[in-house]
Amino acid sequence: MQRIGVFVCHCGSNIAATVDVKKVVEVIRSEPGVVHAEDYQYMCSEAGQERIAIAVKEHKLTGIVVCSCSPRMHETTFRKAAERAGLNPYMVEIANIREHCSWIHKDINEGTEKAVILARAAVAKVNLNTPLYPGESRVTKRALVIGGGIAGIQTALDIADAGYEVDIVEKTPSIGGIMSQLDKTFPTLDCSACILTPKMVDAAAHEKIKLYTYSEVEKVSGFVGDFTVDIRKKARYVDADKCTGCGLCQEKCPSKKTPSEFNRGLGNRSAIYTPFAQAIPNVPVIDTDACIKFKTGKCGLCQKVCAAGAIDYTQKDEIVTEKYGAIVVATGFDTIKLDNYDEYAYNQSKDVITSLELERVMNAAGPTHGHLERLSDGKAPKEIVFIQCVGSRCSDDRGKPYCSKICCMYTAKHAMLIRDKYPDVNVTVFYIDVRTPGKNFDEFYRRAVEQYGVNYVKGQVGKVIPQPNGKLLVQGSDLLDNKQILKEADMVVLATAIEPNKDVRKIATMLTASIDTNNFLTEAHAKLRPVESPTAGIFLSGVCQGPKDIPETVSQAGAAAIKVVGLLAKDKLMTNPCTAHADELLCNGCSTCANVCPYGAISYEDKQVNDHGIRETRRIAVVNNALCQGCGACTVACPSGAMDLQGFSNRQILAEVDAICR
Amino acid sequence: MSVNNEFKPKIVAFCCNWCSYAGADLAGSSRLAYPADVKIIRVPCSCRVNPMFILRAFEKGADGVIICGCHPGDCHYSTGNYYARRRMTLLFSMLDYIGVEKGRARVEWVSAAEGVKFADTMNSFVSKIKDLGENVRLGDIRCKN
Amino acid sequence: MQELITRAKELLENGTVARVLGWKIGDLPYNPEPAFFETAESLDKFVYNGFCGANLSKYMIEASKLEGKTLVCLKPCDTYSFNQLLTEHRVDRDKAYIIGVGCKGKLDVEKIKKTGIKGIVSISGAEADSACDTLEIDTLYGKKSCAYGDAMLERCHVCKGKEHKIYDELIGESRDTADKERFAEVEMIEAMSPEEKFAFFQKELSKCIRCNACRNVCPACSCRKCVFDSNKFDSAQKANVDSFEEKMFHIIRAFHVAGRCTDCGECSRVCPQGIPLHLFNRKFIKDIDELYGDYTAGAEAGSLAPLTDFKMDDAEPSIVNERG
Amino acid sequence: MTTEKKQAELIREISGVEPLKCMKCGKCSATCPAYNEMDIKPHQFVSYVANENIEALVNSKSLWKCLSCFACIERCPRNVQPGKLIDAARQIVLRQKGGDYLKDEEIPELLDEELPQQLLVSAYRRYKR
Repeated sequence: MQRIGVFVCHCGSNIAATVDVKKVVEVIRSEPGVVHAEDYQYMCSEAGQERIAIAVKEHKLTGIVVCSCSPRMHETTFRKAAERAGLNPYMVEIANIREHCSWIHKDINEGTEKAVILARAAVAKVNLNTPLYPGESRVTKRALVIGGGIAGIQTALDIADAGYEVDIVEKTPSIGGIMSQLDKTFPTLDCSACILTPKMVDAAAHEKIKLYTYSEVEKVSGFVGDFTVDIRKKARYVDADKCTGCGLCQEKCPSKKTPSEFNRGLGNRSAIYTPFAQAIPNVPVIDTDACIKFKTGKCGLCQKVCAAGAIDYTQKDEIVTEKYGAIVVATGFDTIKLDNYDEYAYNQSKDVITSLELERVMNAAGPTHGHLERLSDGKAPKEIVFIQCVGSRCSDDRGKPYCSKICCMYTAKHAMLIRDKYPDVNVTVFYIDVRTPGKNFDEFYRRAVEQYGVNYVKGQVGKVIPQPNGKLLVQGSDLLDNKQILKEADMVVLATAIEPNKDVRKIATMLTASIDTNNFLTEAHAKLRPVESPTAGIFLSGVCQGPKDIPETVSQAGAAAIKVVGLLAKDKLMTNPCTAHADELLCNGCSTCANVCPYGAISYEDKQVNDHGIRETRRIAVVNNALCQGCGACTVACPSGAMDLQGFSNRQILAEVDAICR
Repeated sequence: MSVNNEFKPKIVAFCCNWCSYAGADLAGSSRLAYPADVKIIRVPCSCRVNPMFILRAFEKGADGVIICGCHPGDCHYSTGNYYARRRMTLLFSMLDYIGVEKGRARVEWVSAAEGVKFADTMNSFVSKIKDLGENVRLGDIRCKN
Repeated sequence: MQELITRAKELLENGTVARVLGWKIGDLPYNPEPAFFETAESLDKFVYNGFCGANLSKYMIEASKLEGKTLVCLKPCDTYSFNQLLTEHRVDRDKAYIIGVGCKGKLDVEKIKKTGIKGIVSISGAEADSACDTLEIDTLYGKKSCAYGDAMLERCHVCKGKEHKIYDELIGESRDTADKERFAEVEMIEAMSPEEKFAFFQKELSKCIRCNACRNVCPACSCRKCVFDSNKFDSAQKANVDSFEEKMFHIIRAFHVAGRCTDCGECSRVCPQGIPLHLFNRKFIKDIDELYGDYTAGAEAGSLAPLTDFKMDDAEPSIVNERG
Repeated sequence: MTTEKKQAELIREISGVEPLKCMKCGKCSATCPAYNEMDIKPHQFVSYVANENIEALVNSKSLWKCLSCFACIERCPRNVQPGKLIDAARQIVLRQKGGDYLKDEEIPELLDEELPQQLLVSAYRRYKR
């Protein structure tokens, strides 16, 4: 049996005006477990807290009920007071007789009666309280960033600048991501490479940053503060320490027919290649599917010409195991496949291209060396049609239901750049809405219309029909004029919807981070915790969380970094002791609880149990206290009642129910 | 004596710590009155509310049980109230099916900013329960102390 | 049946399985009981006929802990239960050799008795291989007959289909028995006034003697220890203080199996008081189908149960008050 | 309820189309081969139903110019599918007329070796009460 002390606060007249405090003290004295009851003007005052300390000693109290204001106000105060008096802080319960009673009731009898019942419920609960102790876990002061695009680079730089070690794992041979494929950036039209490459160099040169390029995360275990990650470093077949990056191997490689990923398949690359000139690291990799040496055993030309002796055909994949305190997902995006959009003739004509392909066409290092030309015949186009929302805002299963957010702006950019460089080219943009919320965004779009004479037509394109003369007949609607437009174009550019990188599902599963129906990672709170995953220690940076442009991506990357820094700055993590716990003898191992856990805190272990003499190995739920946040979803999902929540146990809540209904 | 004979329902309100309990606090600090018949039990999340708690309350003589949580989409734990919503929908449907009066148990989403909504909800719930009268069907032979 | 026995003997003898889980001839012609057979000889007592209604999947929980594989005979509807247990990691697929046995509808002796037939000595026409349209019954009072369909368990009239959802091999033929609307009974109750509903369930549930037969036979009620037997909710089984406790027990039982119940109908089959307990479970199934989309527990191993899932735009609980 | 409101609801019911899902992109009109023949354009069909402006709709030329080629149904990004609305509006007109648009005895007359059987079935379903 507990020895409970009840302390009833007057809160000046805030409580005492409508609750007969003395009466509450008097009635509550006869409750089971109560050995002491008193009232005081202000329990939260130092003198009030001192009274608790004295009573704990005098009456050898094991539990405390404070009848006062909301626990959201002073629960911590009274818990600390109890702790100072040598009691476990979780042996304190608050009966909220101010906000939930005195302040809303006018009749003193009514208020007193209710206050007694609330106090009784708190006493009933404390009778079942047990001391709880926050857990501690260590923090490995190193972060992992998955993805080496602008989001990943920025996050890593910010973490590293704060003085913490950070590793970037990038799947492709170079960091840089999609931003490295862009020609210019809106709304200021700086050259993408000019602003990105210095950041890439900074990342590579930073003493706190380690790059794992051409590498993938293979396995993740552990939890916040203490993750263990296996990274597969894929064999490059080039010794990075020896390679000088002279590029001779690529020049001499006889296999030059592989579509270049970097140029979106619009140009070819050699079998030994760096994706682009400013690649970091500037160390090529051998694509074994294209390499003649790997396919036939003959060739070896690259090895012969490499003066540094860096080519090593015997290299093997390597698994590196590292420990991290925090993991940032920055896996980015890609454009959707257009196979289901036959009406736009993307697969039928080389002159129908995506906007990202246009970036490569416009880029001096691209397949056309920056000349705007038709990919079918190399002729200069005179009429270009842009089609917006291709696959975005689609509720059918061909596209994506969301707005891809960046297309309106990059299309304005493309249209403007084309009109600027080739004033004789007519540009028509078919749009549904032009969405330009952002600093200087609408001004930018208006410039495209007003200064550069880009023809914006409100309406969608129904189909694009390749003509025998090589032109493209575009049939669209002009909703404002209520006309159907037939336009002969030389090129059609599709503002293709973006979607999260294909690998994100696999990565999210490894991290037990939740993902939405569109494969975007879910944030811990849509408004208040937008850069954290519900899974503790996992952070989100860039488009993996939702469509965004470069400035937004960079800000979010910085926000994710500061959250990581905030975590790594701690030496130890104190865990909330009000977590779920499975009773080994009752657990069925059925996985129902794990299915509702938003934090991936529940795993299963085969454990040896002794159930009243029956010794057997059982599959049993184990809650990771560092991950559990104490919501209690699992406790209700559990049919056998094995799962219970400390601090809000089934019996505690039932005791409150019983006390109230008595 | 007629005043004393007035039906005073027993009402248990389960409120999630993050939204509805705070909403109730706001109702209190805004001095928005609602009947003293309502007694609040604090739970971390609406998904902590086990159907056993509700049935137990009825068994022990409660006349109405209301569960309040964060609005869907605003759960502190992201998804808790979505699970609670399904659970409670099924439970209430079952109560209806076995002949318990509709409306004796209710779910309302009340945010921390909705003190007014909290008080309004409690007022309307209490008046509904008063209309329904004493809970006889779920208590049956009532446990009386 | 002979084919089944021959095959079982073969698998026992060649060591594929260590035992056979099937049905054994009972002491009356209509009450075969679940049994393990460990030797070929013991299979002489094996029986599979229209009275073998018992769902054997639950026995596989214990059988999964034994050495070697167990040959288990599962009727089409039993395979749903097996799948559900598989989803919940309660049975080990590698420890089971599943023979999907054909089903021509299972019989309920109570239904035969209800037609006024008493003093049953033997029944023919219920054999698995040659199930007839009419049962010929020898009684102490002479020969009687009863249409097969009239003697069938309620659950067979609303059969989910005769496709085995999981098996290693199939033996025997099935016959389609579904001839009634599955949710008709539930709809009938839904259409009642609250007073009528209350009276209906009050009458049915007041028969409950808390023998726990429903719980013990239910493949979804497979908790190592039931909440009603543990102290976790202060709900340990005791003499019912008030008649509400039966309601509480049956509501919670139905709630705990909601989304997991395969509607196998065993609860109603075994209830010694004849309470139509399936009406609770089927109500939840109907609600789930209507509110969250069609879902059949156990149709597919590994599927996410409706109560461990959600949609952003799920119905609000107040829908219960709105739909009449 | 006004007749127009009732009719709008009827059209929604017959077609299964929810006009509020429309995002007014105009792809239906962009894709329509009979566009130039129509007085009310396919995208307007959606707003006419949404605004319960049924009288004008059923009296429009467009109703009988639609080829039922289903290009708009195929390509509508929001599953609004205006072609279905047009179809439903036609049915309303036919039902109002009372009689069968197609009589059983006319059918042998119409039979054509080249004609797909399905067309006949579909015409029969649509033009017979």
